[in-house]
Amino acid sequence: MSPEEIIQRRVARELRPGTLVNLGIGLPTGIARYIDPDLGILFQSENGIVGMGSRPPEGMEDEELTDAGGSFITAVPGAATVDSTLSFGLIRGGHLDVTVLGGLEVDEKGHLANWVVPGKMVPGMGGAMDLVACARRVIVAMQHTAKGRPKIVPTCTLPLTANRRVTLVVTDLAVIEPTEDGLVLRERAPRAAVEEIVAATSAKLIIPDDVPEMVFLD
Amino acid sequence: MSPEEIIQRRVARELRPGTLVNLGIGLPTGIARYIDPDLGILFQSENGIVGMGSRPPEGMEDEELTDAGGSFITAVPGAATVDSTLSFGLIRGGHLDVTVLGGLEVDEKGHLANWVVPGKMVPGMGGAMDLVACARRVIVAMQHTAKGRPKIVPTCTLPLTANRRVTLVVTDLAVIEPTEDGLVLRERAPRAAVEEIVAATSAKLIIPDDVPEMVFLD
Amino acid sequence: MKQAISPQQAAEMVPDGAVLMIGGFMGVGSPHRIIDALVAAGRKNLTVIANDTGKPDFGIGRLIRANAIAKVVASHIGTNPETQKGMIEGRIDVDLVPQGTLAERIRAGGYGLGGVLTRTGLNTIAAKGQRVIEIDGEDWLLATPLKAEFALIHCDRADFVGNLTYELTATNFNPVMATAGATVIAESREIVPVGLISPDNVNTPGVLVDYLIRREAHRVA
Amino acid sequence: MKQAISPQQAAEMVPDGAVLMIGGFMGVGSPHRIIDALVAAGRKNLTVIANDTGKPDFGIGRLIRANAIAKVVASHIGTNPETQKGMIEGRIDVDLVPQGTLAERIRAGGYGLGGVLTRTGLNTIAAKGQRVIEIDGEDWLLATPLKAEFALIHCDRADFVGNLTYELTATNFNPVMATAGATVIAESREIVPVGLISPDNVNTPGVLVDYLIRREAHRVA
Repeated sequence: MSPEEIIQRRVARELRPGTLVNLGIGLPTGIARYIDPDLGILFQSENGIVGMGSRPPEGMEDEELTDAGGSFITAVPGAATVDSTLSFGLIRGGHLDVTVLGGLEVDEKGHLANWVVPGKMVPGMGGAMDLVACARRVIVAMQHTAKGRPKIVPTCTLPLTANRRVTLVVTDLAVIEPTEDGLVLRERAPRAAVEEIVAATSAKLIIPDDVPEMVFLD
Repeated sequence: MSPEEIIQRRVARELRPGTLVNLGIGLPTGIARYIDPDLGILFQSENGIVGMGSRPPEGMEDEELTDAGGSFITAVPGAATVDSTLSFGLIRGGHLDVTVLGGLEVDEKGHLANWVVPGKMVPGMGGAMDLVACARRVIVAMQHTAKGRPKIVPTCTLPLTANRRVTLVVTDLAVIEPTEDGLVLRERAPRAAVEEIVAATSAKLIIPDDVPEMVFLD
Repeated sequence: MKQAISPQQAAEMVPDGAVLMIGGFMGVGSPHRIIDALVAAGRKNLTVIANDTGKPDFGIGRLIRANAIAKVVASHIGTNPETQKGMIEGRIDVDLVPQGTLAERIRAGGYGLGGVLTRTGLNTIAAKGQRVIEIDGEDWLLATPLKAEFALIHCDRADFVGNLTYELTATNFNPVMATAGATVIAESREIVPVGLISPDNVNTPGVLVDYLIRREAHRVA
Repeated sequence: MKQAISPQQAAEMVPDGAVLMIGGFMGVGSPHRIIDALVAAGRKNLTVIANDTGKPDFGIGRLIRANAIAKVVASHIGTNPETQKGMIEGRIDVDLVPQGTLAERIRAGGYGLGGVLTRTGLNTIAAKGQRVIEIDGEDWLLATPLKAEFALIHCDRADFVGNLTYELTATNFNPVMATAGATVIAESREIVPVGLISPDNVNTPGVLVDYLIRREAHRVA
């Protein structure tokens, strides 16, 4: 499994039947392919659809049916399209069960920074601040390190996306749960040793006696 | 002409082509019958319709098409139905040109009281507070006196509907315009003398040299 | 796929003392079958957030007559003298809210807002106890969110996954209440298979809806 | 009955330096013909309130490339490096607003609210300069209303009196912007006679719309 696939398949296990889920652009988008369609999980895209489907067949794209990245999508049976106010009403009103987003940094308080690198990358927060501040569960799906540098750090050096503790961090090395006491190492990726994870993490990790290996859906 | 007809026909003259108008339940509702349908005036009812029409034919009433008083209505061609949030968005966002409401009292500041008589009649304000606070123009359509007692008073004794100066007061005796300087007597009803109007008004009236008689549409 | 429950099952979910939002405007667009079931179940001490209390023994007026309601948050009770009587006799606590403010407060509850600023009611007795926020020299009233344990709504069409559409002036408070109830139960004039309501025509996405009320007995099967 | 004007006439109404809202999400659901006409008319110093600035030379990106925009209020400019370049070079003033907050601020402008309270952005740099309101020990950010001189929107269908419907994800910010522009100009995929859009299917009542953009040349007459 590639690092991306480890992350995507592990996050897929977190998504429960019948829930409403928002997958961020990029790595999180790929999670959808590991979801059993029979689970009745609905994907929301904040540009205004509940019940986003996969890519349309070549030649059948509709220029008025796209995801938040501007890519062509389809609508599943039972989908609903909504305007931006209701779309964010769903997000902000606690109707969105899970948002899965990429991360630049997560710190010991469970704070996430993922929208700006001052002086370098200023794309804007888009819907990320709403999603992180308001979704019921926030799952960060990211590589454990960037160019060898830990992304799980004592305190975020980049501007925060929200002052809220995220629910779970899933990387290619580990599953980490931010708690009131700090970051708890919950699972190891296949073939990742606890020592390796600790070495790749600059934040303090709380390490339970038992850190099982990740389990994936078939 | 009956007192009601004087009021209704005079208010009808205030409604301009192509505008959006909300007529309160009761006397104001009857104004619609004096409006030329070719003027393109749209009537809104705050329960959720823009483009309210007259009563439906007997036997063709729709229980899901009513006005704010719960009476059966029709929809004119080009009508739109809206939910309560957008209905009041139209009212509160300044999209409603005119509201015409009944009144219990109007005072020298142009303040209107029309929703409650403490201890006696506590129906609730319904949409009246929104309409009076937010419509671009507020026209009060009411009898000049109630059981011989003036309704245009120095200071409202009843609780106000809004702390906003209404645009115009049309009664069976007079047209009165609240201004920064006070209440200006603009017009007399047919056969009403200025002295008679002054006698029926406990508020101070500013009386211009010329107080013409009301003119009505044919 | 949502579950289609009977009005009786819906009423059984609602405990005495529950906080309910009930859609409708003078009974137009109210969930009449659920209301009847609540009356039949003998519910007591309900708090009802609604535009009005219907008419005597009609719409929410059925619950008023049955003495099921201890508190009302509404914009208008003038069409139901029984509510006024209950208020005067101290049996029913009535909190009157301007209609537009009521709609925004429910929306704030459903949309996760901490409140909205409105000029409606400013410097009137309806502003009593409410906070005034000054912005650039202008005063605004702070209208706070309303939520409910149950939103009981009426709609025109529902599909099997709970997408809803509304009709004409029966729309009123129903869509906004569907966002603000912890449990949302929708009584629909008809229930249709998935796909019969186009995504563009959905007013309330099914994710907001928990239960549909099952159809009444049909003449054909 | 609304007037159907050409994109050129629409562009002529908009003066240099005007404050515009422009619908669309990365160009999807943007009024492309009006945008092209603004570019052709050589407009300058515009302030544009929109979700994003499209892509290079696409959607609002056309106005960016034409140097027509001096200020942007948006949630995202990441898909248009030319906007980022203009910001870094000091040619374009960019005010970044979380997407949900942007939608609510526009709605507040259109619905006559003094603002809404949100938790999005609280204690982040996006909250800089904004007022924090405490309610029952909880902090909220005050999001203030946005209005525009012109709202330039896209829709799917318009009827002769300006009632509008939207399609799929081309809906996005268009309906809410239609409430918040002093002058609202709608570019519709088709314009149909009154009566072809049922009152229930109208998303934006015609009273909010000032002008329609006339149809493109037809192949039949």
